[in-house]
Amino acid sequence: SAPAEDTGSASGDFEPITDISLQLQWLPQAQFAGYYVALDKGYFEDEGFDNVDIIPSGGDIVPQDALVAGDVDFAVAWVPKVLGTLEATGAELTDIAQVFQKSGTLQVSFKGDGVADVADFEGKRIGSWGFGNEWEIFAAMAADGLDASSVSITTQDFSMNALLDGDVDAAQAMTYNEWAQILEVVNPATGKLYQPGDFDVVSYEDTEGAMLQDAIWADTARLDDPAYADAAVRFLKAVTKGWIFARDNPEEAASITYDAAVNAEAAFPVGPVHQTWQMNEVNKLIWAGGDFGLVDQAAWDKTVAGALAAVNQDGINLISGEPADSAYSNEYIKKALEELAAEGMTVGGEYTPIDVVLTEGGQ
Amino acid sequence: MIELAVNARGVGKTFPTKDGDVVALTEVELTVEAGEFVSLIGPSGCGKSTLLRLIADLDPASTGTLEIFGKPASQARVDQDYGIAFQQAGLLPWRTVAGNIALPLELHGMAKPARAARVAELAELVGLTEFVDRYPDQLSGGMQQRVAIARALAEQPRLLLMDEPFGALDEMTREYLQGELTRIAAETGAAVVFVTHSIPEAVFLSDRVVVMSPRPGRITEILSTGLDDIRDEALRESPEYFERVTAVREALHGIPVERANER
Amino acid sequence: MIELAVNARGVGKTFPTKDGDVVALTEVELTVEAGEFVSLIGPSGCGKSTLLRLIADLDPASTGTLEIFGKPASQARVDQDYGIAFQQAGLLPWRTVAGNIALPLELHGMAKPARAARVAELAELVGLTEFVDRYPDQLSGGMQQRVAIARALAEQPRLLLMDEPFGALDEMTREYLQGELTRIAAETGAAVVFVTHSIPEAVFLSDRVVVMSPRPGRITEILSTGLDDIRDEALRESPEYFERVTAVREALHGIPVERANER
Amino acid sequence: MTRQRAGIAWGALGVLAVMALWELYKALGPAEGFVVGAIAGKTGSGVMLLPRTNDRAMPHIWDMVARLFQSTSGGDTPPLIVPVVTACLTTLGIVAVGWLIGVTVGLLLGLVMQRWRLAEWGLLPWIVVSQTVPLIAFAPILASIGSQVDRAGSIPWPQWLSVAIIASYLAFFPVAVGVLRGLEAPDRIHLDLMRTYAAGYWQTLLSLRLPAAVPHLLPALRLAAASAVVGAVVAEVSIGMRGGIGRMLIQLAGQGSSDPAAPWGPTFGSIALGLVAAGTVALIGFGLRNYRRGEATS
Amino acid sequence: MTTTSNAVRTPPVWVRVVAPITVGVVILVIWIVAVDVVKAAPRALPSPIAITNEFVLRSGIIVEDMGITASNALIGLVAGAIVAIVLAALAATSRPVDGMLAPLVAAIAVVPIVALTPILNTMFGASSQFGRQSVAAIAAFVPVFVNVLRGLRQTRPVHRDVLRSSAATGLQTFRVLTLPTALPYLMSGLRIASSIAVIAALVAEYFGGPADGIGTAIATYAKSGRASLAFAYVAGGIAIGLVFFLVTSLLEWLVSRRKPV
Ligand SMILES: Nc1ncnc2c1ncn2[C@@H]1O[C@H](COP(=O)(O)OP(=O)(O)OP(=O)(O)O)[C@@H](O)[C@H]1O
Ligand SMILES: Nc1ncnc2c1ncn2[C@@H]1O[C@H](COP(=O)(O)OP(=O)(O)OP(=O)(O)O)[C@@H](O)[C@H]1O
Ligand SMILES: [Mg+2]
Ligand SMILES: [Mg+2]
Repeated sequence: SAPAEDTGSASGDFEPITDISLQLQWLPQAQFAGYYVALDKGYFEDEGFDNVDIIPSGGDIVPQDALVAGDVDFAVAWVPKVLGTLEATGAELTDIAQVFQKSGTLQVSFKGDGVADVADFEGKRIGSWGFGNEWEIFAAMAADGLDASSVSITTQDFSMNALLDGDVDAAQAMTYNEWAQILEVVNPATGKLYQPGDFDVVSYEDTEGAMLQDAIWADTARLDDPAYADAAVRFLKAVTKGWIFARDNPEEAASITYDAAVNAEAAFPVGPVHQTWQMNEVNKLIWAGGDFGLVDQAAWDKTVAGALAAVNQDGINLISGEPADSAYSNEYIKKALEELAAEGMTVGGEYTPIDVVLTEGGQ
Repeated sequence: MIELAVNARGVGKTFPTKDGDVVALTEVELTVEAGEFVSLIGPSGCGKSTLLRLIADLDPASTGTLEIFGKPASQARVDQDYGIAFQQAGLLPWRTVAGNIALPLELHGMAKPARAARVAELAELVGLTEFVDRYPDQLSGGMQQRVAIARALAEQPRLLLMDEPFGALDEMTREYLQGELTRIAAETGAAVVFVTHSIPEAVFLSDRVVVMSPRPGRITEILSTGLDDIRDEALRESPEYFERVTAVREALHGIPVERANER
Repeated sequence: MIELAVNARGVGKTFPTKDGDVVALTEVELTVEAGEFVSLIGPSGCGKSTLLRLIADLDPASTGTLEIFGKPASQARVDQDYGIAFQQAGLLPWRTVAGNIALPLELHGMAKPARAARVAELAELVGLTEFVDRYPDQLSGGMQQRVAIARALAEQPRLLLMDEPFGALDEMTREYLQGELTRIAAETGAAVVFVTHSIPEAVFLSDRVVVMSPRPGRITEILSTGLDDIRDEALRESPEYFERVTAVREALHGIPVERANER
Repeated sequence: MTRQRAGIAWGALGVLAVMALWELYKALGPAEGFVVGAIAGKTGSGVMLLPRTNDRAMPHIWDMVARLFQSTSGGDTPPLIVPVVTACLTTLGIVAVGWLIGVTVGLLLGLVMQRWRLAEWGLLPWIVVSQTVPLIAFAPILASIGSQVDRAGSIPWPQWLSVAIIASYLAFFPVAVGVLRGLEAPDRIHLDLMRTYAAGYWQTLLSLRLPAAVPHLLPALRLAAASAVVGAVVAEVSIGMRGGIGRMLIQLAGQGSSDPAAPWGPTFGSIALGLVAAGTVALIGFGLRNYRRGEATS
Repeated sequence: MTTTSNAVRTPPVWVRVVAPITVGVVILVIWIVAVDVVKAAPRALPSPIAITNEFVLRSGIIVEDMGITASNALIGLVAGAIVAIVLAALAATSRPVDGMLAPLVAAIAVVPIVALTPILNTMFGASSQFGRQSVAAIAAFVPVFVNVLRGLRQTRPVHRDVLRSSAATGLQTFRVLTLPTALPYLMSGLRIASSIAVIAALVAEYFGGPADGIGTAIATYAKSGRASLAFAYVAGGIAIGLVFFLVTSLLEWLVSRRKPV
């Protein structure tokens, strides 16, 4: 495909950036398949990058903070968390590509426990990982007229044991991760794996609390630098190609990610079946009908509205005012998509899910 | 038959060290009758303290058998048949003089008022009435030793083990306490095993003097003083007394004299 | 004018305690000439150790002035003008006998071979050659004291301060070490301030005997022995010697006799 | 010698006893634990005094062991024990560096505080308080400083150095406190003795205070080793370092529901790691046994 | 405690209060200069002034959360210390117990909180504070145990002989001799344990349990860019640590004992 100079995205009076780094918000897994595929398939090299460093998190390193500090060039982070940071610190970041078009957050409870709806939360023990992952809950509750103090929030650890042991009435789960984990556990009553039908599931996507999640963020001020802006577009092109590959070859993409995690990262990801499940679910969130990565004004506004409405158990708002206009921009992703379309790629549409059969333990 | 306070048969003690075993004591045959006053005397390092520690069941004997009032040493210790004053005072630094004297009484559950009375009595005995509230680090060396003596006497034991108790005392205090000790021993009928370096002291106090010799530590001679029971100032001037002192000195210096002169 | 090893003028020492001040020493006037042997004698708690500690600059005097070789005590300490043996041995438990004796030599930078030779010599002097590799907890009480004596002698100081150094030693060893001490003092011209409870020892060793008395601790009398320089066995039998012993005993017991009898 | 062998035997017995207790309780204990003060109808009320025994809470010991020899994360990944050992070795290296830094700093602080009472009064409260600053508050700050220094180019600052520094942050504390107490431990007579030798501060320190401090120092060093391990593991998690046992721990913890035996692998790994660290310190203690003469050994 | 001429010269007592405050002020000034004046500090490190503002503004909720974390830490500290003293006493008197405990304690000492908390939460339920209290207890247990066990072995041979010759029972020896000897060691241990218990209770909050307490808040706000609020909570944690420190110092002062002569 086309070398960097041919993209013509800038007047050319700058030295093109060839080394970039991307900060993820968690450990390597299919949630980030597009980036690992782009790396594996050489899409970044195609776009003129010699070195692309994909940095997993999984600790106290906050992607948007790393980006603000200049430790990385781009970061993947949830929109509401970044909005909170932007307002609190006064820093400026721009969402240059909205990878996930839909929210993948669920609140899962055992059938019969009476937590089928957000309105049922009142008086219940609601699980959440906390640390910024709880805002959708509060936004959804606010829309239903519930106050944060009307539930007792329990911090979930990394596993789903809190739900299985009845320590919470409803646990937070991502469609592409924890939900599968539950379904990989044997139901003692039947001796077989738990089935989706055993649970009541509140999907935040269907509530007023839905918020935009994985987005690619760039440093707003640096975007004025033509070299950085150019790199952003090239970066998005490569990433988009990665995600397109993942859309079309979910199983291979999952295995590329899994291999990258196991080999290059010396990480210990959940097994291959689980990764395929995750790839499948992530694709559903990305390919929602429109073009890849475009920020949908309505979804953005809903996110902002939710963020304004959400009040946590300390009585603190996520944000108190509208974010700056610079908080998102479709300019770069549009340019990237145009160029890709010109290269003959299908940059939008729906994803046709595959069937993934979970196994015990997810191996 | 008179009950034996101490009955040691073939007692020996060996300390293992990294350069081989040290024989501190070997083949000790010693009996002390109830109410008898026996002194141990001998050059530095001849095993006097070791023997006392064996009797007190502070170390186990390596060989031989040791009976205290007809029972094993360990039993006698548990039954508190003896009181002991160590070569070092061994006072607990965080307790006052009174607290240190009271220690054994407290351990054996004497009621508080009785204890206070007894402590006062003992403090008076060793001349430390004014110092009962002091801590050991505020005492002179001799005072500390006197506290240790008071502590050993606290329970009026049937057997008193004393390791150079008067070593750090001036002549006056020493003679006074010698007198008190014989009085107490006589009154309570206690047997005493008394380590000293002073030949006159040994003779003045004892019914028998056990002379020991080092390398390996052993008993070389046991001398009866044959003095009658009254130990007073007159005795210190009497010819029998001087005679005994000379006898002990000879027994003691038989070999060591040469050794000292060799150098 | 002969240089003074110790020159105490109106020296006193008061310890503050929670029940008020304790006057341990008051109005001490004492001079010790270079090369002179002075003994301190007195009942338990009369301030002998305290006086020694003041001379050694271990505690500051509360009143009066104290000069050692014409300089303040603190300076003399820094200049290492004295060696000291405490009432307790005070050996470092993690050092062997040799290591303990070598300590001052090591601290003052004596080279290793010279040190080893000196340590061997000192161990021989106190009769512990076989024990140089032992640790203090493996020694008898008297042996520990001898290690402490060897340590004090290690650097051949101009002034020796000794607090009952022979207290835990048997008569033979004691007499032998008395002889050695006078020899060493004479050879090196060292002044000695020597605390003892033994009147004969004080008389035998000293040029002058300082008699002290307690409550408050003070000097009551200073007696010259007037004996000539040869201290040998013959001296112990001589009439002058007995005469001096009696004189010191009288000076010492003037008041205490009554006190002891009061009880 | 026999004494040491007996020690090992008793130690093994202790471990076996705990394992037996675990299985015994698992077999006999209530599956949902023993709760007191529960309010009827209100799930999760009350205080649980005895733990649950289900397989998620308490996997069988043999399952935990067997898991070690099964593939780490499916596919053709090596048995779990292999990455556990590699990760432990990586972390051990970092722990060693952290421990050394921590001990050095702690020693210096202890020395300064013992030398000048004023320094003790001024510093000690803050040293104690420093330990209540959670890693999460400063780990990212340190990581950020590290990456900035590294990026500046002149001084390399790899990520593991940040981890080692955080480990030393926990390790220096027991050493500082232990050294301070230990240096005050000599008997008065020994201090007097050194004074009579006009021994200077350093001489007294080397010949008396440090040797006498050994009984205080040994537990401090041991605690420092344990703290360094904990600190390194937590720091790895916190700043997201790859390759160490900490990262592995949280990754496998994420699978705790569906694969409950898996997280025990790295947990045992980190324990083994700590034991190696503590064992090394115990060797130091053995080397210093002459400084513990007279210590009661029951 | 007696002072000898050898003791480091003791400054007047008021210095005891002024010295730490001075050091604190110096730290603060350096901090303020670095953050507000030179602007050399990383973004995650907010200015003390901003922290104070946040603290004042949110003092209500901060104090509430402090109460939760402090009580968890306290319960853990007390429970851990008591268990540690009892077990150390057993280990000091019985070699088998010592041998059996040694590897277990060594293991407990090094289980990281990250690993421990999820296990305890799963075993004891994630909806109560119990998991955090146990984590604090275990964290406090280790330094107390290690120090006390060492301290219990520091009795002097001559003192042991005194007690033995008095046929003191094990318990009596413990009370009269062993414990007083070990007290300074216990105090070192407690002093270490008190701050470790606080940090353990706090860090345990990250890994599950009710969404309250200082640790939860620090993590939440540190990750949402509210560094000053997060540090206001950190200040709350420090305040808890200071109180614990002062209390253990007071204890130490109360039991300070005489040195052997
Ligand atoms: N723990 C030990 N290890 C090795 N040797 C020891 C130990 N205890 C004592 N000894 C040795 O045993 C011998 C006898 O010691 P002991 O203390 O009984 O002598 P002693 O007669 O009391 O002497 P002193 O009059 O000097 O107190 C000495 O040679 C001593 O070195
Ligand atoms: N630190 C102190 N605090 C209070 N009083 C003290 C202190 N040190 C010594 N004293 C008191 O000072 C007096 C003199 O003590 P010192 O040790 O000098 O006596 P001594 O003449 O050496 O007696 P001994 O022959 O018994 O060793 C004693 O009454 C003692 O109680
Ligand atoms: Mg002896
Ligand atoms: Mg004295």
